[in-house]
Amino acid sequence: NPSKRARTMVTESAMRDAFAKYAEYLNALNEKRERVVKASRDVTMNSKKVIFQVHRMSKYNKEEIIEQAEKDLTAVTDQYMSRLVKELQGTDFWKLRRAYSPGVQEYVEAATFCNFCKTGTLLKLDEINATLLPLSDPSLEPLKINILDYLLGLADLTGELMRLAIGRISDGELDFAENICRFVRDIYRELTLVVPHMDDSSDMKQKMDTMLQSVMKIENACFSVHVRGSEYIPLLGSNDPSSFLVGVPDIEL
Amino acid sequence: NPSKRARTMVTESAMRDAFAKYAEYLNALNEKRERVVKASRDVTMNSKKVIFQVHRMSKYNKEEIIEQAEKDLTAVTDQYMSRLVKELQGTDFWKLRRAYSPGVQEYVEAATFCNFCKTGTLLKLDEINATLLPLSDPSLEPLKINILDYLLGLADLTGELMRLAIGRISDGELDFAENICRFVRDIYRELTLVVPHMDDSSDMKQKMDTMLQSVMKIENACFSVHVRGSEYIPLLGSNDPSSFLVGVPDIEL
Amino acid sequence: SSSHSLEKQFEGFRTQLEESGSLRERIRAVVSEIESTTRLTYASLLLVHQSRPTPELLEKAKSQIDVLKKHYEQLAEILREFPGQYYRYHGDWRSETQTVVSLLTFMHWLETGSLLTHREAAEKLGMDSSEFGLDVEDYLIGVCFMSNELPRYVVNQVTAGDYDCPRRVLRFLTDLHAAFRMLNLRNDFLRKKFDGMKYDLRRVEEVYYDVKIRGLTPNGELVGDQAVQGQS
Amino acid sequence: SSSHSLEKQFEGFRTQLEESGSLRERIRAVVSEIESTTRLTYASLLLVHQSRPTPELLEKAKSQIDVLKKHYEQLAEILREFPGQYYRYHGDWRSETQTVVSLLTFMHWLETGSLLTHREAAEKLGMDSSEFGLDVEDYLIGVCFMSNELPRYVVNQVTAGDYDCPRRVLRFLTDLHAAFRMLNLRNDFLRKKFDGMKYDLRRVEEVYYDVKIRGLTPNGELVGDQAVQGQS
Amino acid sequence: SSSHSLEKQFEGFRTQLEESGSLRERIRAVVSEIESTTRLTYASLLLVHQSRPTPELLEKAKSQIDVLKKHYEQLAEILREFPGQYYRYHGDWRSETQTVVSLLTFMHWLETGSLLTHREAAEKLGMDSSEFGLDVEDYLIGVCFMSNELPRYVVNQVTAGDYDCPRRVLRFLTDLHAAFRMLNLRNDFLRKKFDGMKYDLRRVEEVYYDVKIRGLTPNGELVGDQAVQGQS
Amino acid sequence: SSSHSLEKQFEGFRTQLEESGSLRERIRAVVSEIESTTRLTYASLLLVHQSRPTPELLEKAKSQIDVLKKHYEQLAEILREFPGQYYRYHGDWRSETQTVVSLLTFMHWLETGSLLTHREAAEKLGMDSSEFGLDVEDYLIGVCFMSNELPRYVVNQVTAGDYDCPRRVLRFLTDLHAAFRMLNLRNDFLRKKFDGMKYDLRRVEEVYYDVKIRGLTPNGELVGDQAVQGQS
Amino acid sequence: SSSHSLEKQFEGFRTQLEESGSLRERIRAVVSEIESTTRLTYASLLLVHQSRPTPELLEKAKSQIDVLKKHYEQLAEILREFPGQYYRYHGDWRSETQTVVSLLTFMHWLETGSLLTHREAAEKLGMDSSEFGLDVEDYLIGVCFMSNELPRYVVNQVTAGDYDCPRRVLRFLTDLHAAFRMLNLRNDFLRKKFDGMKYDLRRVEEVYYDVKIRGLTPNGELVGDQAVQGQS
Amino acid sequence: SSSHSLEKQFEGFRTQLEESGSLRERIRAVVSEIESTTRLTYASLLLVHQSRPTPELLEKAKSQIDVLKKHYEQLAEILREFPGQYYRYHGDWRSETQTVVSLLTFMHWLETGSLLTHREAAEKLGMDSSEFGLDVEDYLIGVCFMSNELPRYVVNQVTAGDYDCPRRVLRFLTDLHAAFRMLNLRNDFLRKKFDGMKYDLRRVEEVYYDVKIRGLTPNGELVGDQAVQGQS
Ligand SMILES: [Mn+2]
Ligand SMILES: [Mn+2]
Repeated sequence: NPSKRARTMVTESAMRDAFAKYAEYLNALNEKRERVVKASRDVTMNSKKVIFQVHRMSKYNKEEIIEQAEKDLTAVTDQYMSRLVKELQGTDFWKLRRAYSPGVQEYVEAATFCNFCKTGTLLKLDEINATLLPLSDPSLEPLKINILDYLLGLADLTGELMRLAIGRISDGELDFAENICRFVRDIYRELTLVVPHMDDSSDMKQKMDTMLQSVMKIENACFSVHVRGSEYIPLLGSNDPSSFLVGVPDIEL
Repeated sequence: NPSKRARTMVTESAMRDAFAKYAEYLNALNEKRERVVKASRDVTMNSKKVIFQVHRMSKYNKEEIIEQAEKDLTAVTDQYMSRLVKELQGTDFWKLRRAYSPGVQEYVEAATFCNFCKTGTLLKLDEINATLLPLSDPSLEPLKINILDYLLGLADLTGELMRLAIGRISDGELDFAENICRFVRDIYRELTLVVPHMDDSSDMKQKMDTMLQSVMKIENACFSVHVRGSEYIPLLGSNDPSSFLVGVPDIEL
Repeated sequence: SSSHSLEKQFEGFRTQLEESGSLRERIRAVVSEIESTTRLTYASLLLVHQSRPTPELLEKAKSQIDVLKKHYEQLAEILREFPGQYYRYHGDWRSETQTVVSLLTFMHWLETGSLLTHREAAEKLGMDSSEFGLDVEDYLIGVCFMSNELPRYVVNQVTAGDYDCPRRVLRFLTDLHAAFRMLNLRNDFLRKKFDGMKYDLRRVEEVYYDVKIRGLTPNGELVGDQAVQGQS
Repeated sequence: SSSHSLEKQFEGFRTQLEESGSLRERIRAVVSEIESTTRLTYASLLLVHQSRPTPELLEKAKSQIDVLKKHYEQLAEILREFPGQYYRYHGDWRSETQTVVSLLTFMHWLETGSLLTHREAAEKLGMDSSEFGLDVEDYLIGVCFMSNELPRYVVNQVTAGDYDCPRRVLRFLTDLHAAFRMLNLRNDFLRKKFDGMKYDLRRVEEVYYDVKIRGLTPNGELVGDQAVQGQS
Repeated sequence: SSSHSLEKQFEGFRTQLEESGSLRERIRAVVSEIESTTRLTYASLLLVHQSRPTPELLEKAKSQIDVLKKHYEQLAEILREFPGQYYRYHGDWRSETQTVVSLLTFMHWLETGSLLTHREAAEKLGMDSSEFGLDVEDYLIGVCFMSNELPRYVVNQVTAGDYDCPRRVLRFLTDLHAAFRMLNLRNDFLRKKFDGMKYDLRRVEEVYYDVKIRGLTPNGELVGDQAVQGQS
Repeated sequence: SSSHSLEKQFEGFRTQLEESGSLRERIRAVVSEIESTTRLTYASLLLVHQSRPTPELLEKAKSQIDVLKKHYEQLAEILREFPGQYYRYHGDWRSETQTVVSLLTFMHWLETGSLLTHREAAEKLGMDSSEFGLDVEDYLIGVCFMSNELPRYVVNQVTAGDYDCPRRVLRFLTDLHAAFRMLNLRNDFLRKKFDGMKYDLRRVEEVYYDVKIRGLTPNGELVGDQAVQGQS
Repeated sequence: SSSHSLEKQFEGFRTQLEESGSLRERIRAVVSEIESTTRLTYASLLLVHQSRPTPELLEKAKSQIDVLKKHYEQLAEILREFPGQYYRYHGDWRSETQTVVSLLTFMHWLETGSLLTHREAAEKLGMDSSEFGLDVEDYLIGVCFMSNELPRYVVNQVTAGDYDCPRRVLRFLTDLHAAFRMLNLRNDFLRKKFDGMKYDLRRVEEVYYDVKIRGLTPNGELVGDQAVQGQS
Repeated sequence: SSSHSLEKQFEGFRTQLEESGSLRERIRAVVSEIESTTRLTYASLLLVHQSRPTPELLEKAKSQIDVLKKHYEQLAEILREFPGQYYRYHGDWRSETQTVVSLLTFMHWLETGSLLTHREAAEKLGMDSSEFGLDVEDYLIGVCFMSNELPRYVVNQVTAGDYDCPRRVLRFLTDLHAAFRMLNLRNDFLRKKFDGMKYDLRRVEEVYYDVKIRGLTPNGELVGDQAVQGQS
């Protein structure tokens, strides 16, 4: 039956034409996604370096360290975030979110970490987005970090703050540690109210547990310094429990 | 401060009194649950034996086997289900459901299995519940098997039917196998519409997958017999594809 | 104070997220309708495995497509209020839409023997606008799901006496598989589903083999024997 | 026909299950309100860890209890339409109610230093009728959750200078733990939670030890030393 | 002193633990020999699927049974030093023994057409003492494994022209299946293996009918029981 | 006939399989009694952490040991019917027995300050026959469990004013740890538990340090530097 | 000073750790190319299942081998910078190389009917130097993968009328299986893959049986009983 | 013939696989010796926590280093037969080597107060050739393990009256921590171990302050750097 055979061949070639279009679409999408993933990975790596830089802080080099960290962060923004912004421009930001979300989260973590160390306050989402605005072509809709990525980044921030707090206590900077404690508690409390409304809160819930652990680690460290300090008040005759640690002449070391 | 101490002691003893009540409540509940679980386990074990009995069926002993299975089932009802009914009477059936559900499901499986082999139809939930009615004290609310347990039992039934179908084909009872096939397909189809509405459909969903596998195993077996049979029609000169299998004189074995 | 500005920012987040949450609820209500319509349609279409007369079944199933289309229009309407957020909520209707596509393409194949294209599928569902389109990957996954039905269909058709069915399905599935191979798939869900299509193909080949080796032909005659020999 | 009667039976099932489903949706709507009220209340109560003045915090939290009570009355009303099915849907509000209990008992403990009883908790929530009661296990699990808060509370109170707190908490927790041991627990969730209470107790003991060994006393004097020696 | 008596006691434990460790090593060494002998024996026996002359193959395989028996005697000897600990180490040789049983029962069936009993199998392996016996479940699982070989054997025998083979296997497998049905199996490994036997049975039936329907008989005549006896 | 002898053999298998199943149920019933007795006894013994007078507590706990012994005698009796099968069912009472051992060794340590030996523990439980003995690994694991109680005990004793306790416990635990190190443990559960003992030791050292650096002595007087130096 | 030398040492560690990280990225980029080339080549080669003329298909596939070879040379070059670290990164290209081997051996078998040796495979990929060789296990696993294609090939060839194919494949697979059985495999991935080969063999035997019992011969004529007997 | 050449090739594979298998066994035998020597050495070295005289302990431990070195030379020798395969088997001795490094660095610190460098550690173990080197990550992880011992050491030394110890350890650990901070660690095992070092540092600081605040100095005077030098 030749006509039947011919018809099948038509069908087959129609199918191939259609699939050629799908292939084109998928290739373009995949390549873009690949580029975005790479850009995001670079953002991640370099944001991590910024965070590590902040951890190099000691009581004596704080200003320099933070200044250097801020410079590094600006470099991440200008070199790597800008690439991400360029890759994404004009695209539906939600469609490729999973490709760039890890990088953006780590960037939020780094930026808020630097900012806290410098000012003791939380860098707001709007402020971060304002710094990103100049990176994009003014004719296109600019990339705005979305609330979800911002919150996920904040969740990780508390882990870094915990590490920082333990370090600060070691350095005798009790006030600094107490500031961190207060700040982290505030963030944790605010997040408990926001998290249930998040789009996909399953991994965030796990992060909340980790965060509570971090809060408690800081609290335990503060407790420990406090009871220790209180014990020495009678010995030292001082009245300010925090002074004892700072008061130990470090030069001896 | 003796009054403070006294007050604490009062508090403590009030707590103990309260907990003594909780303990009493929990003990009674746990003991009842324990008895129900045991009764349920007996129902399970003996229902399984009924199912095994049905599987002993061959082409020649069908009536006897089914008759025996029905007797066994009646014994399960009278001896074990009645105990379950007695344990539960007057209680909130939903509260202890998890304790007796496995037994009830297996009982449903056995009862519907027997019934299908005998009549080729599905034993209804109302019919099962009617047989349970005489077991309970007329003054109390009788135990009714709930829809969920009934449906869960049906889901397992299809596995047994699949085993039965394979066995029937071996015995040359093609028609029987085809009946099973139709029946299982119907149940599967009806269940697909009901399952999404079930209270906790997670384990039922897994059972649905298994069920589809069972359906397909029966279909494949029927297919296999069919193509094999068709091949022999020219050889045998017969026109009835099902006759060939039944036609092989079994005495030879 | 710092703590106060913190509170204010989070207050704002909460409002936004709650809005998004209630949008999601509206979407889910519609999706649940889609899911339920699809399930019913599928359940009745599955009677093809029991060899009920196909045209009737198809007729009944087709009447449901318009219901589905209406639901998708509702979805589109809801999302029109939130431009640019299609892919934010896409996950909420993905899997249901894939099943819808598998339903549509299966019906179309039963009727015409050919593959319903992405454009055609989108049109049938009213998902052919630029703001509310049918995602290509969802379409392709739906096609894979459809392929999963074919081995079972072939087996049951042969049992019902249609000995030409395996040949037709095998040709279709071979072409479809070849067409899919043109795609450069990432290591994702679609890739996994496509990998599964290989097993459908293999199973249909086996059924075709079973029929062929026994010389079972559509009309009880040795049709196309020469063609087979010519090919070998 | 047989297939028809099958269909009819399942039709009936579907109707019943759908009814049950819509009941569940109504329940869930209320439970979600409960959950959200509880969360807000908890969030503000957690400021005790930051040593904000407790009476104010308690005042604010208490005002929320009445809101919760209203929600539970709504639940009771819904279930009144379906007598005997309390435990069918119990799972839908269990975990939220456990949290509510932990909230209530924590507040009560902060205020009085003693344990809110099951009856009192039930009354506060309007769950004291025979048809719509507070499940005893839920109450007990809630109490375990409350116990989990105590080590953190003690640590923060000491940091804030309240050196008598560990002693008070330790006494309460020891009594509570002893009371729990009177229960004959099965190997279930409650048992697991109760097993966890051991760690709370141990942690509070450690804090008490830390304070004690350093001779830190409420008033800077050796209060109760003789009592301790009397006890040893 | 107390510290000294402690040391002495632990000295004893060390000895015991090391003994148990080295015992296990000794067992494993023997089991590894069993495994390797079994694998080689099986490999050569499986040439029956390639229609090599059975008597020769059996002869060769039988000579290995004595090797296996020696290994089991070594095991028994090792365990004789540790009375009552058979089941402590049972897991170390279970699975290998199941394979051995399947080997023995297959060989026995090839030779006699009947099932090697549990007692006979135990005797062949020297596992017939009360201290070192052949676990019943291991025996039964081994029998199931053996049944899995039969369909393949039948197919290959027919290919090689032995048209009486399906009948003989079918009778054997039918009886075996019926016997297994008497057991009330728990839902465990053995039950699963037994379920598989049903498929073996079906495959053998199919081959039997293939042969039958084509009138393929060894001599073109009906072969009676005597032929089977002739084979034994 | 062959089919009949087959049937007879399987009849025997059925009996054996069912016997083994019911044996296991009997064992489990007794083990559940052991578990419950142990839990209650432990609960009352743990009051030592609250500095209740030890002798009384020990008296009460000891009376329960005989109950345990009776249960183990029941187990032994059951297993006497199945000689050589101790290790077949060992897994069913292992973990409970380990807890029992930790209970016994803790009680003994409280009374004498030394480690209850394996033989003594076995005697107390009537597990000193050759057929029904106390597995050495179970004993050792139980001892590890006991060691886990010691840090808590030390902390609470110091809080209650017993400043000599850390020294005593540290000496005991150091010796015990050293004794364990003599064993060449495999990478199993016991090894993991023993690794945990290191943390107990470390915690007791810390408490000893706390007491020492503050010059707290058994007699409630401050010991000066010379005392510390005197010991070093 | 000590602190300075410490710093210098760690400076060196930093460099080394970063080097290793970037090396891994370079390797992964090449491996991803290999993966993609292999997939495309395999896809076109698999048209043999649709009875496309084999020589053409082989020609096309062969042209891709050189592309693969170039990629492996890139890998070799990268690793030449890090002598002795082949196996440090081996895991990064293992699984891809196994697929490549299965491709090569399948092509070779289609062309010659025999097994491409390890040496030949290594040469074709330029993996024949001592620093950058083809791991033997990877080769063997690849061969197992190739065997998995054969049953499908046989089925489709028979459908297309090539009735001699089963005999040829069966002989090859029997020999291959026997050769594998000589290896003393550990309980690892290779062992598992080899165990799977048994099923390929069984399926090919079944097809051979199907063809044989129906007297289907290469020449399209019915071969009688005598032919079958002649072979046995 | 083809079948024969196949056999010959596989004969070769068998040899290679067995070689690799026996190589692994030889490695494991040596590694097990390393593990056991390390465990014993560590056990005796850890007596420093019980304030046994350090020089003696070190003398005894050092004598074991040569034993370890010999074992590593055996390893190197074994691997010399298989050039380029260091990383193929690296996983088999990683974790043991990390423990060895922690042992060596702890001993070196006890003796000199400074960190044993990677090169020195490698030399001590004879792992300083280019073919058989000490992996940098293994060295770093070993150093982290060593740091975990220091808090315990400090606590016990102070208990025993050595009030200068905290200062020395604190200086060392501060420098080490700073050096580690230079590394940009991935989120892997090493990072996790390094995170733990921060807690070691903090604990040592606490002890330092405990001692400081009480004015506990070796001679009641401030001890300068010379003391440390005096110790080395
Ligand atoms: Mn981070
Ligand atoms: Mn069942």
